[in-house]
Amino acid sequence: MSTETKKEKMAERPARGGRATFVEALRQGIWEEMERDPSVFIIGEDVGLYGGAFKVTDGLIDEFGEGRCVDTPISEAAIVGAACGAALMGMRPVAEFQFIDFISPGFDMLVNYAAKCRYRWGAGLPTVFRGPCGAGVHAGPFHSVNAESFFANTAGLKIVEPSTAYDAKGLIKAAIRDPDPVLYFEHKKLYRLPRLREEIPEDDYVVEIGKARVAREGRDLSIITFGAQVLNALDAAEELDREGVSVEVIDLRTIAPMDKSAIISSVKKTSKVLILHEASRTGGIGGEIAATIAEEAFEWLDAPVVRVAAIDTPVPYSPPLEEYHLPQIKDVVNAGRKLAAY
Amino acid sequence: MSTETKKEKMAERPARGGRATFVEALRQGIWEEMERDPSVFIIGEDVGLYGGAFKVTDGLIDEFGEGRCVDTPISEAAIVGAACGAALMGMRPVAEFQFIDFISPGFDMLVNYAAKCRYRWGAGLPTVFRGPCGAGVHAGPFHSVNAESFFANTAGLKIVEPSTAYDAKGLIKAAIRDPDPVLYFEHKKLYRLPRLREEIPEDDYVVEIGKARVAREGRDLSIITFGAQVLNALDAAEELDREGVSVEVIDLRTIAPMDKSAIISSVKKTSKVLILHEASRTGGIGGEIAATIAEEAFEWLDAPVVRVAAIDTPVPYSPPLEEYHLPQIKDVVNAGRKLAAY
Amino acid sequence: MATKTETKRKNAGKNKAARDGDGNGNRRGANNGNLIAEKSVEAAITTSIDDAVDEKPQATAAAAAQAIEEVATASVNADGEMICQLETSLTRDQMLELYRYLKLTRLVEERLVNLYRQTKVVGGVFRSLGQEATAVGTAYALQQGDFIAPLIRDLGAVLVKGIRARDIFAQYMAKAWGPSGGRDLNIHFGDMTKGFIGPISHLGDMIPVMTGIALGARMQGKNLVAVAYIGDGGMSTGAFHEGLNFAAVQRLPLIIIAEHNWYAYSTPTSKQTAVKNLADKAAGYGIPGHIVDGNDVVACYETMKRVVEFARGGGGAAIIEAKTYRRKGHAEHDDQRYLPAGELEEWERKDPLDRFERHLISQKAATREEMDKIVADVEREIDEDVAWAESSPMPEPKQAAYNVFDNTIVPPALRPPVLGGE
Amino acid sequence: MATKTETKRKNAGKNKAARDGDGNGNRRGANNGNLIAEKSVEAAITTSIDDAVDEKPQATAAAAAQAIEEVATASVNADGEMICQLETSLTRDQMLELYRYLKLTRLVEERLVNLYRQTKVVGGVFRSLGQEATAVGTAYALQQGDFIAPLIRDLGAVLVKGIRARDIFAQYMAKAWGPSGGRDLNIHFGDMTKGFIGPISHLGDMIPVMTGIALGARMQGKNLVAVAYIGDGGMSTGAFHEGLNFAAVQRLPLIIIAEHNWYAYSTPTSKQTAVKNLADKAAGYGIPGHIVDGNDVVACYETMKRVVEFARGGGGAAIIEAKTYRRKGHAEHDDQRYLPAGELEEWERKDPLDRFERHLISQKAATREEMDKIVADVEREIDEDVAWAESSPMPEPKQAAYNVFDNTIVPPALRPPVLGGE
Ligand SMILES: Cc1ncc(C[n+]2csc(CCOP(=O)(O)OP(=O)(O)O)c2C)c(N)n1
Ligand SMILES: Cc1ncc(C[n+]2csc(CCOP(=O)(O)OP(=O)(O)O)c2C)c(N)n1
Ligand SMILES: [Mg+2]
Ligand SMILES: [Mg+2]
Repeated sequence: MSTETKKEKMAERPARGGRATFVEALRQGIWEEMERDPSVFIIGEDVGLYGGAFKVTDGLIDEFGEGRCVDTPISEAAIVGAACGAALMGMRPVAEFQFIDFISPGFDMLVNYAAKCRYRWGAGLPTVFRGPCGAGVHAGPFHSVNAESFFANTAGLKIVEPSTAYDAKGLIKAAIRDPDPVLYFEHKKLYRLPRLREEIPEDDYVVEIGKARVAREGRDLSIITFGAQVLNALDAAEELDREGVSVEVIDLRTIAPMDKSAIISSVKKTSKVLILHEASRTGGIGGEIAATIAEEAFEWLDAPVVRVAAIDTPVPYSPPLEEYHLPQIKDVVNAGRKLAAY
Repeated sequence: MSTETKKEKMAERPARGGRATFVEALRQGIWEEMERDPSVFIIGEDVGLYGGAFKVTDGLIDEFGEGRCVDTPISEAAIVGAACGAALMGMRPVAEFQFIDFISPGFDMLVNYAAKCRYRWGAGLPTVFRGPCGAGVHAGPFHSVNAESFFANTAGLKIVEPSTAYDAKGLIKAAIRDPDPVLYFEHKKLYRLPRLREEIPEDDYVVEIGKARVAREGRDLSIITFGAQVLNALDAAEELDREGVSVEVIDLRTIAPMDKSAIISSVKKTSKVLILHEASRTGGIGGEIAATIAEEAFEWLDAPVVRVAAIDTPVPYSPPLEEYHLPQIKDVVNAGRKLAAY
Repeated sequence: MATKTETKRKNAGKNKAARDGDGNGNRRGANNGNLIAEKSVEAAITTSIDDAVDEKPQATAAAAAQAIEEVATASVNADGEMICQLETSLTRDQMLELYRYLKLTRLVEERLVNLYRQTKVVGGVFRSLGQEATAVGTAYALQQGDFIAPLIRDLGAVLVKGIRARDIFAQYMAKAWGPSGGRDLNIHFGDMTKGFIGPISHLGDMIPVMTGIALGARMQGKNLVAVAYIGDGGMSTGAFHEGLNFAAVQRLPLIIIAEHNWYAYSTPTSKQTAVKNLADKAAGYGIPGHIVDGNDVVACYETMKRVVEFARGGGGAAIIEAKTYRRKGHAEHDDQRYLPAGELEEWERKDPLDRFERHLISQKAATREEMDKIVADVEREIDEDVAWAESSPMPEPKQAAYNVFDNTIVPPALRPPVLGGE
Repeated sequence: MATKTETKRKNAGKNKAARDGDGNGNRRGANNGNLIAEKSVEAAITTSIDDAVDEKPQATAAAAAQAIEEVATASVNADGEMICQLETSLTRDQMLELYRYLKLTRLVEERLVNLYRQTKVVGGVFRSLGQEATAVGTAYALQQGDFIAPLIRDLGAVLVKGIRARDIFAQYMAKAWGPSGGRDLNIHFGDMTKGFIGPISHLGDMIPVMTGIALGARMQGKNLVAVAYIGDGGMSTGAFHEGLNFAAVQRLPLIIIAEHNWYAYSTPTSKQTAVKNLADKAAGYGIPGHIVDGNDVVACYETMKRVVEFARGGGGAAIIEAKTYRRKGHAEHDDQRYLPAGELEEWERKDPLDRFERHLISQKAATREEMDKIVADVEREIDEDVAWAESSPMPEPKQAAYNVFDNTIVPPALRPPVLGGE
């Protein structure tokens, strides 16, 4: 819920760097890119005057005008298509889905038009498709999805999902400058999470797409994860550390194309792997990670590759149900403990 | 291309069992179910008088009338939604996508409406969504997709894909009788493939959803596959056999929910696994299979889990490109040989 | 830095400009990039459907209000205040029942807001304040066997269809006794026996589903009517188009209630569509379109009744546009910064409940005492229902794993044990 | 068992009944399940857009033809045969150029059929036989900087936009020298310098893309027009609706050419939409709709010219419906079993090329010899282009792996070695 103070603050130009939450960092990134490059514009539902459902684009319209902050009708296929068309003309659209769940009506346009355009006739589409994903805020089956697996089997789409304020800014800038379509997922729990408030640099930095980061170094087992689950992984690592298990946490940051060498290096170091994601387990991106490891680092494995993820159901609304549905820190600790003891 | 003779034959009631191609078996199955249960009906583009682009529903309109053979406007979201609505009323729709590529505009309705209905309020939707999938016939980037991975991460959808005439009939009957949404994918190369013509029983049989079959027994390595790639697997197995490698081929038949115990049993027997599918490798269903094995049969593995699949590109049109894109028998043989020697 | 009030005014002005454009009433897109001078269309060679290029300037003040004045049969009482449509087949008892549903709707929502402030409601609260007459009046014209798919802002229709307030409370509070057992929120559930099919969040998606309800029913020889509610925003979706078009082709009895409440979240209707009336969209489907004053419960009922007869009699699909106004923000958290100054106050004066009360009094259909008694009854019912809902336990965590599929066929999706153990 | 001819007649009759219904012209859905008696709509309380409930019975014979007669400025020559619209700004040279494009289109397609029969075309061949005037006439009214997104049946528009026939041949034959290097088929490619954006198969998807072209151009201060071709079938898609609606709201210069050719694959237009004219759909977007005789190349050009001026001048989006007819099956394999008897023959008589030839002669715009010379030129060009395309190699297999992404950033998707080796 936005407060009066926040509303007024939002209308101002964001700081350049400084202590920032995830959402502030993200907004800084978009703002700076729009300043830097007049072909960058935003498009989506309620992104203009209202500043977006989560206020990611708040204030941009005051600075850049309606011409570069396009409020659309409720029509995600049109948002994707219009972004692609504008990109063909040389513009650089940053399109918002109000919730990532609403990427579904745009699925066809993304998978068939956006993803295949360069391959078919050389027309690259520098487009960014972003929006809030993820569960854990009791938003029910239609405002909680993690959509990466919908798109992971379609060549031509890059997928990123930051877990820190620093990466949120660096990755949105990289996405906007990327010559190809990038899906940029923002876990909605992270936007204003005080824990993620951090000092980010003043200068113009990008975080390269396709590069994972070691969120915590460890020796005994690797947790491969991304997005909001990085926090669960770190908390679980802390707890396991107290039990004498040294855990390495890999934050993928980019889901496609995946940083295989970062994954393999970690596995070679620890020889035990736990994959953690928030989407349902079956058909989730964990399969791709496990398969990569089972194929390319088999010799280094000392234990089965374990996946911890949501159960195979829609995301239920009621807190006790949602809690059961989602992977919890205790599930990660439990799995880590067993893996360590294996 | 339909010939005059075929057209006339199509107007007749199909035989009950007997020697049948894949498409004839499938059509028998739908026909018999429509005879058996008046709530079964077909819906889709050009499924009535024209009998469908691949003539799967040919002649049904003559027998069951326009009331149960509904030609729709070109609107896949409406097809899915209307099927769901009719199912709520107690009907059993069998909806066709002219090509599975055109399931994309219906993606939202499938993933959000069809998949979640029972879970949300107990309203099961006995619906079948079927259509021709797959590449290898030079149909280009928009008529060749294998769509299973689009849906594999959404709980609430079953996915089947037969590779024999017997299974085509048995699975369509099971799908129609199933109380929940079933995606039924038909590899278009199989429809009229003489190799698949086989004697099928006269009596009313079903093939249970969720059960794989051993398409060939073997000792040295397992190929886990489904759909048209079963044929490549069998051919590769034949060739490897001549080299002294005994290959087991598992035809999954159902992709979701997957028959884990069949997979695990085979792995326990052979200790080496090759996963083969026609969709692009990254983000493909092979990841799920590999992950299952890496987690649940790790101790039995004597080699890395190898995936053979299409490369990570759209499906190109030109034969040499498409051939490079798709997994070939020689790729399977090569991988099998290396795996056996590992 | 601007004070709060100043900011709001500033925003309001900006938004107003966007909505009213350069004097073209609600026929305005955004003037992005190059503003190109407007030009009237030259007559097309043959048929020219250029109604849209309507050049006559309109006063910018209260364009919304004007549009309705145009269509309403605006009756007034002795004090010159607006009441409802006079011609009606409604009996006195039915009028009182309508009154009861209107009050029930409003008071249930007010109670939900209270519960929300007490953090007892888990998700958001979406109000239909000011729109209750549309939902209640239209649903009241249906028969038991007819089906509705309401929007989040059609609680009134849900109640008219016989869903009890306690179900709503339990559902909002995510309780085990709620109709979805805590799996889904607000009115996202259904009851086939009552002809109620709850929506999903994805706007537009219920239109094809309701087409399917009508199609299935026809196959079964059932002569029912399927009603789908949709907003000015939701009509922009592809699913809306596909679903309604298919129903129109099939001449299925699908009635679309197009709720023109001027906003879709923060987006004014002028940024959703270039038509003047949502009912204009009917022409694109070859079906009749009707406009009704959505704040007049009698008019909503009577129009709906006629259209239901048309649809049930084989006439096929139709659109009824109800002109109304969303007086609260999109949900409780929305600060409505995008509202032009004065707009809200104007619509407060048009409140559908106040209007119907005046109507009942002026038509001598009810006394103040009778109305008070109804309200007291409703309040008692709500107290009981809230108490019931509050007494419900939260769901058992493990219930999350059940019933993705028919559990006699596929076992529940319980959390799998790690490494075989657990 | 029925003979072939009998079967065809039987089917044809059935289909005709479905299309013509019980006397309501093309206003007919299927009468599935219970046929409910049709009833006229009672007047809606206020606005009633009930044009659709058009009860006047129409002769079932040649409803299509009638519809066009209604709209065409049907001029005739001395022998009483139909020619083209007389009023025109086209110069004699332009007329001859139009003729050249019409012939080029037809002859390229005929050659493609030949190549297909020789199995040199890898995929399907889709004909625009009988529709060439729509594509050629409308595209001819554009400027270099304008953009088109044609359908598969708009080869004529592609050629007018300056794409060479050799590109088309190479593309159909899946050759390395084809504009997509063999990656995609038929007209699925594009050329930004020529204002040509090839379609994808998914019908409707190009509408939002063209909205984006117009949006992007406006941001860049470019005053161009974006043209999207769509069929009677494709207009049923959600993407069509979303894309056009957005363009209409934004008043973007997007022109929809709605090709009413009576079929979508086997499905008659009456099963795609309940409107009488596709142009009627314009009303739902608040934009002008126009109808033109799609077999009259002059009329197509003139209508388009006017609408282009309207759009370029800031008038926003518009629909032009071209009434024409698809004389071949959906693709070469389609046996057209669904055609009512006689329909095809009737439309053969309305051939747009014959008609334009008669027009040129009767208007003394060209002599038979001049036309023959043009045809001879076109044939020579085609021979050369086919030879060129045939001389192209097939693509190198490994090329399949390149350019999914910008390859300076992401390496090609080469087949990965198995177990590290290879
Ligand atoms: C397909 C889709 N896109 C986006 C949203 C997010 N969203 C929820 S409500 C809303 C506004 C709805 O406006 P309208 O249809 O006019 O209904 P109202 O709220 O005014 O009753 C939006 C954009 C959604 N629910 N569905
Ligand atoms: C979204 C989608 N669904 C289905 C198809 C399959 N399909 C290809 S062409 C066609 C018929 C098109 O008819 P119409 O739009 O009238 O164009 P025409 O062929 O008559 O030019 C269909 C159904 C498709 N291409 N796209
Ligand atoms: Mg609204
Ligand atoms: Mg057509």
